[in-house]
Amino acid sequence: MINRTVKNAEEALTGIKSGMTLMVGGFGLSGIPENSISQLVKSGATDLTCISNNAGVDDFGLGLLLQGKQIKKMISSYVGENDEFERQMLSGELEVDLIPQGTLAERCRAAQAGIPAFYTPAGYGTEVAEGKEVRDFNGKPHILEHAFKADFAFVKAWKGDEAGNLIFKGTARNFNPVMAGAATITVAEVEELVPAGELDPNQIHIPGIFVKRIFQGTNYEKRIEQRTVRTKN
Amino acid sequence: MINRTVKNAEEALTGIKSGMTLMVGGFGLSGIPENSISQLVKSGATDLTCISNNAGVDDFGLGLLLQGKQIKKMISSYVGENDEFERQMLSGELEVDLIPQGTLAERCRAAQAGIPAFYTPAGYGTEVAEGKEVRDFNGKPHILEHAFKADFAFVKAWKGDEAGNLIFKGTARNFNPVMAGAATITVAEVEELVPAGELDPNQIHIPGIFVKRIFQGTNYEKRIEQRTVRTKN
Amino acid sequence: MLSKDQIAQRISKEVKDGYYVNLGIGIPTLVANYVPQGIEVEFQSENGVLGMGPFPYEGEEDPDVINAGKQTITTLPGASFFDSATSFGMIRGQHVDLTILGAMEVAENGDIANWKIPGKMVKGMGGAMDLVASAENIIVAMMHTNRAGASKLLKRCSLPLTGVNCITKVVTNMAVLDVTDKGFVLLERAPGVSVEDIKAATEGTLIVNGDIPEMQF
Amino acid sequence: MLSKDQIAQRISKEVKDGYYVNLGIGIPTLVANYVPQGIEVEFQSENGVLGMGPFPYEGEEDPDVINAGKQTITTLPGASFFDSATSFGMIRGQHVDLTILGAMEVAENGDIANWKIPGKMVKGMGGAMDLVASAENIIVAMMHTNRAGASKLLKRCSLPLTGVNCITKVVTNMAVLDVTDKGFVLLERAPGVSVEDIKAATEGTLIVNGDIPEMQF
Repeated sequence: MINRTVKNAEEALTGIKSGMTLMVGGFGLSGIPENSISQLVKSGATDLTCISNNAGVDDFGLGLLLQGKQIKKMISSYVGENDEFERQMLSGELEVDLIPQGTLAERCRAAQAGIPAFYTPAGYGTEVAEGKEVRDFNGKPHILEHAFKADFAFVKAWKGDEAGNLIFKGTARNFNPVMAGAATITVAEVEELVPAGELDPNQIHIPGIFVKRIFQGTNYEKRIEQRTVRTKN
Repeated sequence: MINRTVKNAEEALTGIKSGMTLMVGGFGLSGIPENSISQLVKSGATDLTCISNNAGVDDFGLGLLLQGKQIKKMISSYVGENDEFERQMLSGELEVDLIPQGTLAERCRAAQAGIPAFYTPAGYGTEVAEGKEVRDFNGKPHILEHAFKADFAFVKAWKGDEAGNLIFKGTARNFNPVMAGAATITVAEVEELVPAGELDPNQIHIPGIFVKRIFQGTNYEKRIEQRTVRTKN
Repeated sequence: MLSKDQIAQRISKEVKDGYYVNLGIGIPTLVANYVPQGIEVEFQSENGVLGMGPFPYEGEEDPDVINAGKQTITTLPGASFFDSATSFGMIRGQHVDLTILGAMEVAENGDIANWKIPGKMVKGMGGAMDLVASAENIIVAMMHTNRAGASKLLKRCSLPLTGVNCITKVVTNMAVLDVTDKGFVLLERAPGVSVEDIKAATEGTLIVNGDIPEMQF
Repeated sequence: MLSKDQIAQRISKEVKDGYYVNLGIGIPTLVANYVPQGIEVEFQSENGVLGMGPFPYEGEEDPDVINAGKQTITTLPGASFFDSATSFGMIRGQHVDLTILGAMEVAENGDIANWKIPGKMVKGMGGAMDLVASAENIIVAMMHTNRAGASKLLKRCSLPLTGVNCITKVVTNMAVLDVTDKGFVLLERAPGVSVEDIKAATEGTLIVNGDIPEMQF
């Protein structure tokens, strides 16, 4: 068994430098790599390009990196639950590349799977298609999209083992499995790290080969963005 | 919950016609849809095109369809553990399209995921690339491959529920999950069919939306092709 | 004029037994409340869940179980969780039978604009471009006119597009309309709304064939 | 001349700590038996398993747990199972560090032929084309000459290709060679085999720099 464990977030982020491109898992605030984001803040790295479906809120998630003006560019499908984001974007300090959510997911998956480019119908006829090759398949126009390239991917799982195998819970899965292995170095943080052999090999969502470094996270806040409930009658 | 269950293989194969294109899961004899194959034999459908990694052995798996000369064309990555196959191929009765295994898997997955075409390095510079578009990405030549189109996909899982959710076991998983949802009608047979709600929603390998019909299989033989063991000392 | 709930209620009649349905944020979300008894459907949310149930009871919220609107949800028996690539595989691969979403503008050629107003803060298209480019069966739920009173059913969209030639049906607070090669075909009127009212509120080509019935609920 | 087991043993020295390795059928499979103590590797089989262990004890075979050679296998702690698309994602995405496979011919430009002999029954390429097109680190394990005594290390392959310009190292029963821009560079001789023997058995350009050491086991 190849042991992928590192001590903590600090060790996991060894090699982070200003100007790098990072993938960051999560949807809204669900399933975000909280420990890695805190460590990114501490690292002081700037001019980062972040590929992440959303950009966090003012005081949590990637919002923490925006506060420190560490992000140069966001590549996302939906942003702006976030005043500081809006301020930086409108002032031109922050570049934003908005792309369809399915294309975002597939461009990550393509990077993971060694597919350099693929065709998708999403965005045809819109400004998303500008400058892109258009080709008809089955009588329907599609556009050519390319795999992402990133230096680090930060993902968060529910459980993991020493071999780097990951299991996710609920919709906190989202972009995490498609980013694992899609960057040069994938860092996984988990709520519970177990010895190799404790997880059922049939039930691994992401095999350890896609994960370079894994560590046990601490102090998860797991904030809820839209607490929506019904009352018992 | 949308109930996808049908009584048996006969009902599951309603609509099978000569000349159709079928995807058939399995690797070697592991994870093959035994009940559906038996029913295909009974159906008497001929001129079938089968997309399947292998072609079975003389008296099992797709070999049973070859015996009845029901197959017109095989699309596979590796064939010929099978005398009848060899005879039909050398006599020209059977067309064979050999394609790289990873390309086979990805062309199924592309069909499932609505990706009409993608680029892969596999086969560049070989006869597999003949007539195909070549394009460089990252300084490396790739060829364009298209999603498959099929009428039926037959997959076999370990467990399934009424909603069509599937869980596979061991390497019997192989091509089954990538063929589910890759054809107009996907038929899943399972060793154990349970009521909806009994399977952990975190541990579903294939969500029921990719499965049109599911049934409890019977009399699984699960033959071993290469029984390889060591002795206790 | 229909309320938002009534628009959702009317759309619920378009939901057929055995449909997998993706509901957008806003009015579409309300459709789940009106699916008739005896109709089995499963709701998909593009962040990675199939088989969504109602909101959780207070105290039972799970931060790891949300919908695409980031609301806490529950799941029903037969539910499954999956990653974002698989989720959009369901959408792009046309496994989802019906998509219901809101819009700022719909054009008579089926174009839709619902993600960007130039000069205003742009939040992004989320999954909308994938949904409209992929689905064969898309219903738009929206008000017939905007806050300024201008029609949202147009000859051509004026805002940046989300997708082209993709919308097949529109349900507004005034009418149910099919989007066809020839323009908007008026199918039903909201109670108390006349064909003339609808004509006046529709900038795009409106086709009125014979008597137009009032919606039934 | 080395036996097949000795070829495997020599190749095992190329396996580094922390490598994920894909082993082809035949001699490559034997490499697993010789990985030195203290070197942690995981074996991937393209039919969908990572973390393969030894063959099962008699009576413990599971038809649902096989390798790409269709042999019954076991798994080690930390193993995982996955589908064929994910498996080739590992291969195509260059997550597998080392691929070891057999060949009929290797050319001095790194081309390999190992799947088809015109006129003979063709069984197919299986995963070989994906492996050789994707991997950055490929070792060929084969006999130096074929049964007729003809060299398998050629200027150009005569058989239909499996991949182009992809092989970086060859270990035969006679020698260890790097495949470089300039041709085959002789690195080591099998015990009792002379440089002259190797020259005579190599049709492709053979580069011999200085003294060539004998292999150490």
